[in-house]
Amino acid sequence: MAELTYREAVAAGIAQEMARDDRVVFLGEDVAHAGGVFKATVGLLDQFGPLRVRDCPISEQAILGAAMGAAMTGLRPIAEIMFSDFLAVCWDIVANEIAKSRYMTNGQVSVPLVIRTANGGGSRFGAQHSQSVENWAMAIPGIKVVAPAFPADVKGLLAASIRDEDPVLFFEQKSLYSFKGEVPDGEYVDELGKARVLRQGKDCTIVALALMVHRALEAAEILEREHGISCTVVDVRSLVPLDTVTILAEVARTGRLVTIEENPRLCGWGAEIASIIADECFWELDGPIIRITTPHIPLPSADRLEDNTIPSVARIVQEISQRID
Amino acid sequence: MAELTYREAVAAGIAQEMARDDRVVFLGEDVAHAGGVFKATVGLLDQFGPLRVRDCPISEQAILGAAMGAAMTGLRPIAEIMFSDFLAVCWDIVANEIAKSRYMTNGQVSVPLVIRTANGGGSRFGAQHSQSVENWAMAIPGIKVVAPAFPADVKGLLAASIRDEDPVLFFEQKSLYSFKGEVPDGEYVDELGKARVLRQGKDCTIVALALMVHRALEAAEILEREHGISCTVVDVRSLVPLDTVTILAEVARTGRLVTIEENPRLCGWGAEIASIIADECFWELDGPIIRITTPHIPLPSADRLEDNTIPSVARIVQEISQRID
Amino acid sequence: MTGTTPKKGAAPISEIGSETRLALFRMQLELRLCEKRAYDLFLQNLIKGTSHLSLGQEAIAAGFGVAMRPDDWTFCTYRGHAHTLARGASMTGVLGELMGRECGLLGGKGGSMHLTDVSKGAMGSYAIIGAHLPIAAGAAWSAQYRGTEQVAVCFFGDGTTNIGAFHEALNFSVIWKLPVIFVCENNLYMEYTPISAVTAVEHPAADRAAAYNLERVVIDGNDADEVYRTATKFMNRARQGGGPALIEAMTYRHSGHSRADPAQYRPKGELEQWLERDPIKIYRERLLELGMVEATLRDIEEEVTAQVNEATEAAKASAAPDLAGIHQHVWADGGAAWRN
Amino acid sequence: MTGTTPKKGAAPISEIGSETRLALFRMQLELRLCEKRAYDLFLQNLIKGTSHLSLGQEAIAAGFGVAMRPDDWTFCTYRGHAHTLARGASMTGVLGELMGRECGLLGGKGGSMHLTDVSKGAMGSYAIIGAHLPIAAGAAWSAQYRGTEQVAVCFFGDGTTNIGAFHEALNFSVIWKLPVIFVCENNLYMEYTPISAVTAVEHPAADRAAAYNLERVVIDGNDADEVYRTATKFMNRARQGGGPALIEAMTYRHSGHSRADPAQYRPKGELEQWLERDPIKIYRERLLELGMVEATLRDIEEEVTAQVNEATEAAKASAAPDLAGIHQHVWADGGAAWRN
Ligand SMILES: Cc1ncc(C[n+]2csc(CCOP(=O)(O)OP(=O)(O)O)c2C)c(N)n1
Ligand SMILES: Cc1ncc(C[n+]2csc(CCOP(=O)(O)OP(=O)(O)O)c2C)c(N)n1
Ligand SMILES: [Mg+2]
Ligand SMILES: [Mg+2]
Repeated sequence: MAELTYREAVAAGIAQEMARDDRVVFLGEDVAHAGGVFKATVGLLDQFGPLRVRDCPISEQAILGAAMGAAMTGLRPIAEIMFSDFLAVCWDIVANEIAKSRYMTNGQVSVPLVIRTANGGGSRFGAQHSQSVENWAMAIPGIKVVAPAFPADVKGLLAASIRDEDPVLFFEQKSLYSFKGEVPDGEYVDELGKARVLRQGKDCTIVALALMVHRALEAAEILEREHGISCTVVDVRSLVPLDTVTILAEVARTGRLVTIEENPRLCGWGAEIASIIADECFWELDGPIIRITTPHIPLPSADRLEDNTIPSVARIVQEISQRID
Repeated sequence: MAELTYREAVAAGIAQEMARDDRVVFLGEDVAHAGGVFKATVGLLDQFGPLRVRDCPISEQAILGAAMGAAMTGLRPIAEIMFSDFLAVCWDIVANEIAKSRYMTNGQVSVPLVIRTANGGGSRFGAQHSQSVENWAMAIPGIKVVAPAFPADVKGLLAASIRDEDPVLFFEQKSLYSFKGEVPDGEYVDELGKARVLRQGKDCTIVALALMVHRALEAAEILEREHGISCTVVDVRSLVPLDTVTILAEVARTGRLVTIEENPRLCGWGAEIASIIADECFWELDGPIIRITTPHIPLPSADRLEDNTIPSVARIVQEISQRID
Repeated sequence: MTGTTPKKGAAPISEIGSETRLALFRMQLELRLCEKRAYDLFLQNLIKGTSHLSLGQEAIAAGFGVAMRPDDWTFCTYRGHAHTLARGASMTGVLGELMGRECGLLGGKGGSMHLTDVSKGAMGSYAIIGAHLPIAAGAAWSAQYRGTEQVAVCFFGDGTTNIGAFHEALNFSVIWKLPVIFVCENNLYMEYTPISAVTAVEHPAADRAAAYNLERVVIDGNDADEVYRTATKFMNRARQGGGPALIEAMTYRHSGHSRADPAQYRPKGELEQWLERDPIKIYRERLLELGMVEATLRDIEEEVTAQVNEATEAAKASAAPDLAGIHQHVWADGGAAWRN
Repeated sequence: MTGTTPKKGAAPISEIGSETRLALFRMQLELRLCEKRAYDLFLQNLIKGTSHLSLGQEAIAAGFGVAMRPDDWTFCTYRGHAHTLARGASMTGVLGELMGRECGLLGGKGGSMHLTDVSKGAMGSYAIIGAHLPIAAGAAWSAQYRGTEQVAVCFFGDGTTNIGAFHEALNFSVIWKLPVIFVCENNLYMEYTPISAVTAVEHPAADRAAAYNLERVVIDGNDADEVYRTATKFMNRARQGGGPALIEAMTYRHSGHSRADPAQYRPKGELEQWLERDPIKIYRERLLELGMVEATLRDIEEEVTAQVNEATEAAKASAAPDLAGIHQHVWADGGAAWRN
């Protein structure tokens, strides 16, 4: 085990797969010579050369379209969309082309590619560079959606995504890039579609994703210590496929569900999970389902404002301590 | 009252507002000379002339961008995006620009415009021309979302949307264009954000939108007649603002909620409503919340396949009769 | 006649062999008769949904179809029946798909606008304007990366030149020198709007070539020989690393935009003028001029008619798709599950 | 020096009056000193988040700023401090916004990348590449429709010319003959990638003008006089119904792309060469050459310095924004409610 930052784990995951498989190529804006604006791909150009690691013009539709065409014809591209907000400028390629082609062609076409993108707030970048859009992706049939919270998961799930025969939208959490954690050495491949129970309690199950996992864990400590509320924390890790087995089991055990979402409220991924629980786990529920989300607003920029929109540890503690006993 | 088709009600609503307010202009592809591919805007060019009713190149970003710029500077544009699937090619303008500008500028910028678009399946057009994407829109803070089921609502809600100071995404249901209904004569303006209870029952509350409202009504008749299950049917009409007062009251009365959604399952609008009910109406619930949706797949094209994906009357009857007593 | 008057005259026979010429004739006929049949079938209400015919535009699909290598790739639009057939996709598969039958190329799941036959290099028909241009570039990238000398050919309409993806794909392909040929079929109209009413330049593709450092190429899209020669020239160049080309082929669709369209927006007489320049009519005349025997052409016509009849019967005999298909092929594992 | 060598030489004094020249000098200085201050403030950690300076590019914002009518509209990018100030937006408001203070132009809600002052015609800074080009076209449409003779001016970078929205906006504006001026500030780089590495033509904007039936215009973007003259000429034409223009102004940013960028991707000596052509340096020299008195310029320099100091203090003194603002101005009713 080595200690890596989340950003180093990105480069490590890509490098592992590029070394193993010639078909893996990587493209994006400022990703090669500059190593990415978040420095998550530093070193790849040197290691794999300019035919496999390519800088692109500001042409997101061309980047993802090219990735798709290459994937259909035998390559395994990794495309970077610098900020997840920019998925909006190439959403057609994601939602209408990449996601639908296998189905529309009755299985003739495969699109094994990974779209990596920096997601989420906390950097005071304002409403067009801070969004959490994992729920946009989850709403599209035909695309897998992964969002790791820890460096080890970054490496393992990224490797799994690259090896997957289906297209994967891989959300990296902007404000976790410098977060450090143990990462297995050598070849490391995880499995998509498995949630992870990080902590077990008896009063309530908190289901969280990416940055919110860290806040949920911290909040759970405080809830236990200061309020005597004992929480399970589940890291969803992948929204599609969704590990409903784990989530249903954990909610059944505690009788309560709280989702912590960074996406704005309406049609967030937590709503989907809430609706599954409210159907399939209804009789095990001991009280209302609670969703803690960024309010349904564009994200403000100033530090004081931003800190009061994305769910904070304090807000999680407050909501849960007030509503769960 | 005159009997109009749903498509005639579109033209009537636009004409009413254009006649009243010079600032209202209308643009889109093939909308002027041809009167729209769904013939929903026939006659407007003749009535209001080529400066107010304009044909555009296939440039959806330019169309919505131009509508936005015009709205910011005093006009009240109505822009047509021919099929709602094409919102993906201009999603940045919708989600990142139109929706966020007022907030980001602390209220300096107003974007009073309407985006009309043909939504939904049933025409055997396949996966790129049949989607129900009302949930994409609902997920974006800063945009209102309207989806009428009846010609009268088309006229009244379209007029209300045009007069609204906020941007509105107005989903017209493709397969309802030839549906006929009574429409009030003369100036008729409805109100955004009000659901309508179309039928009251005691066993369960069905919440539906657009085409699904018609299927819900038909299913409710059959459920009453053949299964002795008495259903309330709520037509949501507008997803944002959402009339939670009406929905909460109706669900509380019947103790059960069933949503009927044409959008594919994950992160559909019904999930949001389910999560609200599972929180705020939990103690009044007598049983699980049920969502009946198009499965989470791209839409197939062949009639037999398509008819078995979008929720049908038969499927609604079957689900509810099996699960509610 | 609206648009540029296409250049006249047959190629010297030396350039294009008579076998190739007969292949071009046969292929144009296949596309024509199969699409005419599609029209009949929807008059009989056997084709549901929409359907976009390219009657009158056959010389382009055929000229490229004959010139392409079997392992080259075609990317086309919702108006893609001809381009898909031109790669050798089965007529039964095409008609079956239009009719929503089990035997359809896509098992009824894609429909008329998404015809695909990967085994023939027909890499898909795309129904959202512009998207397939960058996708074709990506296929070309894959050929370049692997050194296979395959070429991607991307067909699209005049109206498509005004959408953003066109611009991105062209610039991208040129800077990476990708083996992709962009073929703009300028049939003078978007859906119902004349392209001239919404475009800043006369030739929507060719007049933009310089913006991507490409040569300006306008050809007569109703002349299969000219298309074939142009296709061969630029595909050869692309295979040798010479990079992309942008070709504007002038043509005209005889029918409306889609089955719903009576095409009343056309000026009187325009269709008639273009019918005079029907690609199959002029090609037949040329073959005779060049000394082919009438009987040879008749034989081909009869063979193709029989082929279309047979395909029609086979498609009609095919069942509606099995409902199990609804939940197949969302994912590579063959299924549609989004949860465990 | 990379890129095109800009043309040399001062305009004859007769063309641009000395009052205008002093205004150009003062405005460039305001932009420069205010942005330098912004840089100091983030070194002091008083500016959080990102911030994109246009040090070295001031002649463009200033040349247009002085030439525009008060009711004209500016649309700019995340690199928009200068363009916003050039319309007369308050320095306190700009610095306050960068610092996330209550006095900020946007009350701290937008941040550095979204500076807007509608009261001054500064219609917004847009942080997603390309989007504001069609939006500017829309404003121009509104001016045209109402016959107000207002002009929309849209600033963007060289990198922006490769995104789809650029293409759509240009074509759209030309066919509708909209009074919009597209100004490409070619500073030779996207973020860290040289524009020449990713563009099919040498001049990313000007070499594409013909694709929209527009005149090819390349100017020295470091010469405020040349910018002013070009702005005046094309804005006048646009006001009179002559339609849009696309101007490529050659320039260079002295700093990195954003606060995080040390700009090490630049070839050695490139910055130094461009510093020789610093727009303020050459403009000052020109004014002296043309007979302005040193003392006048000194006075202006002192005034502007004082102005920046004052604005800095005012911004520093301003409180953090009230939390209530979080839930304000999503909607026209002033609130954020999505439900009743
Ligand atoms: C992004 C997008 N916008 C609009 C449409 C609707 N549409 C389908 S075909 C068409 C006209 C296309 O014209 P052209 O590119 O000339 O091709 P042609 O149909 O003439 O072959 C339009 C506007 C679409 N499919 N996708
Ligand atoms: C659609 C989109 N893609 C990428 C980015 C990230 N990005 C921000 S600035 C920039 C470079 C822009 O270069 P240019 O247009 O030359 O403007 P400059 O920064 O030089 O003023 C990039 C790639 C973005 N904001 N939007
Ligand atoms: Mg056309
Ligand atoms: Mg630049």
